[in-house]
Amino acid sequence: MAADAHATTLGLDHRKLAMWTFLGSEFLFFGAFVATFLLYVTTTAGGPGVEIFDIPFTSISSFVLLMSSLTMVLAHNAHRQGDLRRMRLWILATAGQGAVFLGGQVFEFTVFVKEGLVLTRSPFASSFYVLTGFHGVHVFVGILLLLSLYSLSLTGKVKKDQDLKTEMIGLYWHFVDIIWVVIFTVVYLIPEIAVG
Amino acid sequence: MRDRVTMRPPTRRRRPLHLLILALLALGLSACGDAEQNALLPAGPYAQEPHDLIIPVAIIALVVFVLVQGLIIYSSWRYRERADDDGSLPEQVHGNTRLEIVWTVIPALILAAIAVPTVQGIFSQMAEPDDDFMTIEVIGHRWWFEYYYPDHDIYTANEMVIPANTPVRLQMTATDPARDASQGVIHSFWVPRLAGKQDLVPGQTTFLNLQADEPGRFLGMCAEYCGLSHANMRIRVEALDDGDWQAWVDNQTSPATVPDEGTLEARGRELYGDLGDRQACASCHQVWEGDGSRSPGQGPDLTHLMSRQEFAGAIHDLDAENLRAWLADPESMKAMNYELDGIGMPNLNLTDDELDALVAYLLALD
Amino acid sequence: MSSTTTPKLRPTKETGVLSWLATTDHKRIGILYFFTTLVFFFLGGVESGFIRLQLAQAEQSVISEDLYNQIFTMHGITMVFLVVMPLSAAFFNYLIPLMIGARDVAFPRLNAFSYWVYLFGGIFLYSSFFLGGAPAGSWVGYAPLHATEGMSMGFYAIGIQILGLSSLAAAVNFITTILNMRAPGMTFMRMPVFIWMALVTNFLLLFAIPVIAVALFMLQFDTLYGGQFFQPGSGGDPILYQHLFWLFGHPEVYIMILPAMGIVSEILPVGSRKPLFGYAAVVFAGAAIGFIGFGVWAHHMFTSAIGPVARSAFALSTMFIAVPTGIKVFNWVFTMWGGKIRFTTPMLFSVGFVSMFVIGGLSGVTHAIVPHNAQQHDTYYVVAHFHYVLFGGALFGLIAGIYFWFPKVTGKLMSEKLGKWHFWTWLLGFNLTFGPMHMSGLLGQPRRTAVLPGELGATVELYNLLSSLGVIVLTGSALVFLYNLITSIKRGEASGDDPWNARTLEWMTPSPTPSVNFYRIPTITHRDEFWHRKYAEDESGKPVSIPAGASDDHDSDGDDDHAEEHIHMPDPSLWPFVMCLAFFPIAYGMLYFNPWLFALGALWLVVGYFLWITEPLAEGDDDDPEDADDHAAVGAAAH
Amino acid sequence: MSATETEDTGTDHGHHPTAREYVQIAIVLAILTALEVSTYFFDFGRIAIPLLIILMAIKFVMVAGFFMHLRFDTKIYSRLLYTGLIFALVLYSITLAIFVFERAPSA
Repeated sequence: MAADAHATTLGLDHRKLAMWTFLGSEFLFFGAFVATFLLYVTTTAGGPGVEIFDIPFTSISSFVLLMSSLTMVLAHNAHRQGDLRRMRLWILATAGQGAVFLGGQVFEFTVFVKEGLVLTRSPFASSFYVLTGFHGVHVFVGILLLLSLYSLSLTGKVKKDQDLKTEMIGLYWHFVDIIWVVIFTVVYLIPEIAVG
Repeated sequence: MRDRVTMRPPTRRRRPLHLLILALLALGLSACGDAEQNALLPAGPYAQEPHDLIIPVAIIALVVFVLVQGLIIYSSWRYRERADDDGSLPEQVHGNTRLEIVWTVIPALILAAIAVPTVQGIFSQMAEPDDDFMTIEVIGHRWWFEYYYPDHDIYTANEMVIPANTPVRLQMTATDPARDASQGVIHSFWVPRLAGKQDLVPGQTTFLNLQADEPGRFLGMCAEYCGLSHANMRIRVEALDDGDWQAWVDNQTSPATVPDEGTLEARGRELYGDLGDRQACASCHQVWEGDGSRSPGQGPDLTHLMSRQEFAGAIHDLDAENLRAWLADPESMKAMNYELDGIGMPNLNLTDDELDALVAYLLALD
Repeated sequence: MSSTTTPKLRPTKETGVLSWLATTDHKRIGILYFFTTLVFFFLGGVESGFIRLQLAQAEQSVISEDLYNQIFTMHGITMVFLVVMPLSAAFFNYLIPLMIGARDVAFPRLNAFSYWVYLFGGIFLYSSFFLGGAPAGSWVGYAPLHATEGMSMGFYAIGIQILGLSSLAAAVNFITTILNMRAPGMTFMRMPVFIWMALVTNFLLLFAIPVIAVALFMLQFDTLYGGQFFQPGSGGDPILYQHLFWLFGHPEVYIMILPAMGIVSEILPVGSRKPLFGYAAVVFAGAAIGFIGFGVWAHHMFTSAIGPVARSAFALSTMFIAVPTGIKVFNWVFTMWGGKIRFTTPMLFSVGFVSMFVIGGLSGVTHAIVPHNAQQHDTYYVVAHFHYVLFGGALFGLIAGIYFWFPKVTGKLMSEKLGKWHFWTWLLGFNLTFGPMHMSGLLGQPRRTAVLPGELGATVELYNLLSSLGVIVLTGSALVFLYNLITSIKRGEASGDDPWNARTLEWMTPSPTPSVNFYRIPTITHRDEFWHRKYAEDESGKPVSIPAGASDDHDSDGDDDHAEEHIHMPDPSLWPFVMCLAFFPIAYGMLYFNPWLFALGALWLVVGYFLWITEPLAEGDDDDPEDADDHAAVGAAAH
Repeated sequence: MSATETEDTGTDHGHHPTAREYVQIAIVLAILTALEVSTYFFDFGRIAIPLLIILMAIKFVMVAGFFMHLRFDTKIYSRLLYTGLIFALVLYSITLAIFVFERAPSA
């Protein structure tokens, strides 16, 4: 929990405050990529455009990522109740779903590349790959964090009363999920209707 | 509190300050008979308007400047600790709300007053001219400007010739990749005495109005950093009266001079078209001899080269000596790196004989 | 975490290179920042020397066009990213914990991480000179020119990305520190103005850095990997880069000036020996500047491809931002009004700051006159303007801060005599260099040209010669400063704990500052707490000295007897340094498109992070590894 | 060592949803997602895009509010997060608006 040895001005834990501060700034990061994508959504230079998207496929991987937020919050819930074993289980489930999502993304990219949508094809291609790619990198980092949490709890370095650590990683994970909620709608669904 | 010292409305002091500004400007201008690139010497309505906007603002700024600096100097002097001071501390004043309001509201009002003509100026500068105007297409290359006159089908470079007293609307863009192997980059067209600057953006069209009230030669430069030879990308605008303008158009629309057989010039013309295993001049340049339509290459149009006074981004006088030096080793005359990036003029390793012939030919293109 | 370990004061005697590599002490990191910026300031100064040498006379070619372009680009990058910003960070590091009554920043190891990232980013940028040429595209690096220039602009895109990472990590750290580590009783409206400005600055960084990160990633993709973001040939829009750059770039201007404003707001009251006039107004004006500063970016693009409505809107917002700026200036002047001013060197530089900044501010308003901006834009008039803001403004303020807090850091005074020499020659040299540029710009001299065209006329040549002479004066002045700094460190006069009769918390601690900062964390009851412990006010508002020891809450003496037990100081750690070394393989791997090198760096980063979070701690540590890793990963993941 | 700000002290927020409640929230999220995806299969006409934006916002707020505990935590966290969000929305909207309406400076 918060306020370990020292009282803080706001009574909040530094780490959590810092994490929220950081997450606030991340909107500016992803926002710029999303804005770029919207600007270039039809700038395909004769190459493939949004019609290339496979909405049913992406829907499934989006759903998996969304549900990983549930397992994440259940992991935190378990840790808060001091149940490290159950916490680890949920952590693994979360990381697994993240891996499935990433696998889906890799598969999606491979298919697109085969259909001629390479990074260098058009501004549309560049902005699509870099936006979803950076989101993928965030998911990847999240998985690394989850795995480190998992292994540290095995070796006893993460203790029963340190559920803040799980909560922090959870905040990051949910944020990455939130960003995908936006990307799924703004990059996939709406252009598919409006343009495709 | 001592709230006497606040900003006074500047209007009351305008007259002497206006004189002061003019005096300062005169000082700045006194030595520059050759300052054809002076933003403070507008020579047409599109340069006059910004100038007329900035002068009152400069006066207001000067008033504020004098007032604030005076206040700083006065309080530094008046409230300095003196040698005979008793060492006691001054009254601990924390603030004064009325003063805060004063120096919030007064600057806000001044700025609001400046804002109105500014916005009007923005729109009037960018709108199409009311009167009949002439359109010239401007294309920014690395590192020279090309001009195309759609009404007359004229191509020229570096020097833009316009009729005096006629509004000109420039329709501008930067090289597109189809035309030029090198990527187009952003340039900015700036002839201070005729208008403010406007960027040329590859893939997009921008517009700039300008007009010269009197015949004359006006200087300018590319004002957006565009790479290695950015400093060598200059602009000349030659405003001509009606007669000269017509003569210029007549000359430009006629085909290039074809030299007589057997002359040195004719030999130059041959070399122009064929340099063996070296790149021919004609692969990048154009000399229109009347057949087909005019279509520009990667380099400047040479059809009436000698009607211009300068070349190579308008940094060198166009004469035999410079031309020869340029053909012999372009990179010694203007910073370029053709071997590396294919931009600019290559060194064709011409022999002395070839140089003689080519220079003679070019000098004949009047 | 617990504090069950034995009470221990952190050992103060830590010497040797290793102690500096491993330090997590905010004061030592601040000192590292300071000396690093001095080195980069020297490099940037040499570059400006070359620029002025080349332009001293018309049509000169002392250095080639290519080298000139590299040098003016690196001058800009150096002064912005490697001097002014980190010099502010040096002050943030040293002063924020001291001024809010804390013992360190919230995340000491993350703080060390920020410093090493900054240093390595700077080294990476400068390595370009030996690896095929420095970036030659001005500090803005506009596309598409720089999206086609290959390696050298790769250094730009990746190097500044790394520096941004440093700033972002520092911003998160400082925001947390200021929000969460203030001494008991220090409400927001009791915070020193410097702390306020630090808070605003770090929020600006927090929201501006991600934008430039995106712009630089896109530039990097275009430049190195064939991306199409800004390639007009396939429909890419170069104007997008300008928007993203200036969405960062304008807040960046305030990132550079606000810390100096904060410094001056601390020094002027001390020098005038009365409180800051209109504290609340100064604070809110600073916050307003920061906020509005996000809404004016397109005024850097008035001659670009944007339409009249956008031009008008940004002209208005730009004018609007002059109002809070004016509020600050008047409040500073009225702080001096009615005081008893002691013109010590820091005070001279502070007054010089206000005076020079006013000039830069006024010429800034003239930029908002859009039709005439089309004449001023990209000329030496603009060069003059922003040097009045950043040199006459930011740098004057920061130098004032150096003189002012030097005794705090070293326990010694800098020579006042040399300081005054420094100030007057600095003022003269500065105005001689940049004053004439106003005129040469209006007379038609564009910036970023490797030659001064002779056709501009004799007047412009004269002004340029004056500017070049000014640099000689500035060089001499800088040498005076350097001499003063070094000799004062070695054998300066002892300053005592409170040489200026100052007002804020940091002067309650002994000078030089002990490693624990405060033996006992003070409880705050007033703004200007330290002053109120020294003086009471009588009915007429005149201060009356309180006899030493009479204060009921007197914990300023550097006496260990009163020290709190269980003082918990962060342990030194080598991992931030080791982990940051990973940025070399990552950066060069991205630059040369070498996946193995990149993978090595990424692995190094992950391993370093693991060692970081599992590092055994002597005591409970509040340091937080996770968010550092997030940033790192974002920075590392470029392809 | 009491905090002096007006903001609430301590993160020991009164309410933590139970695992069961979390699952219920997830089910709602799943239904909303299904609704979103259905716009691809069925023609919703002109309401499709507004509907998608509203659904996105609801999902956003639900994940942030419940899974990230924003509803139960101190307001400072919400302020930090939504400051970033609003900055991003406003700044990038203006930028895109300039591209759409103000691209070329012709009259």
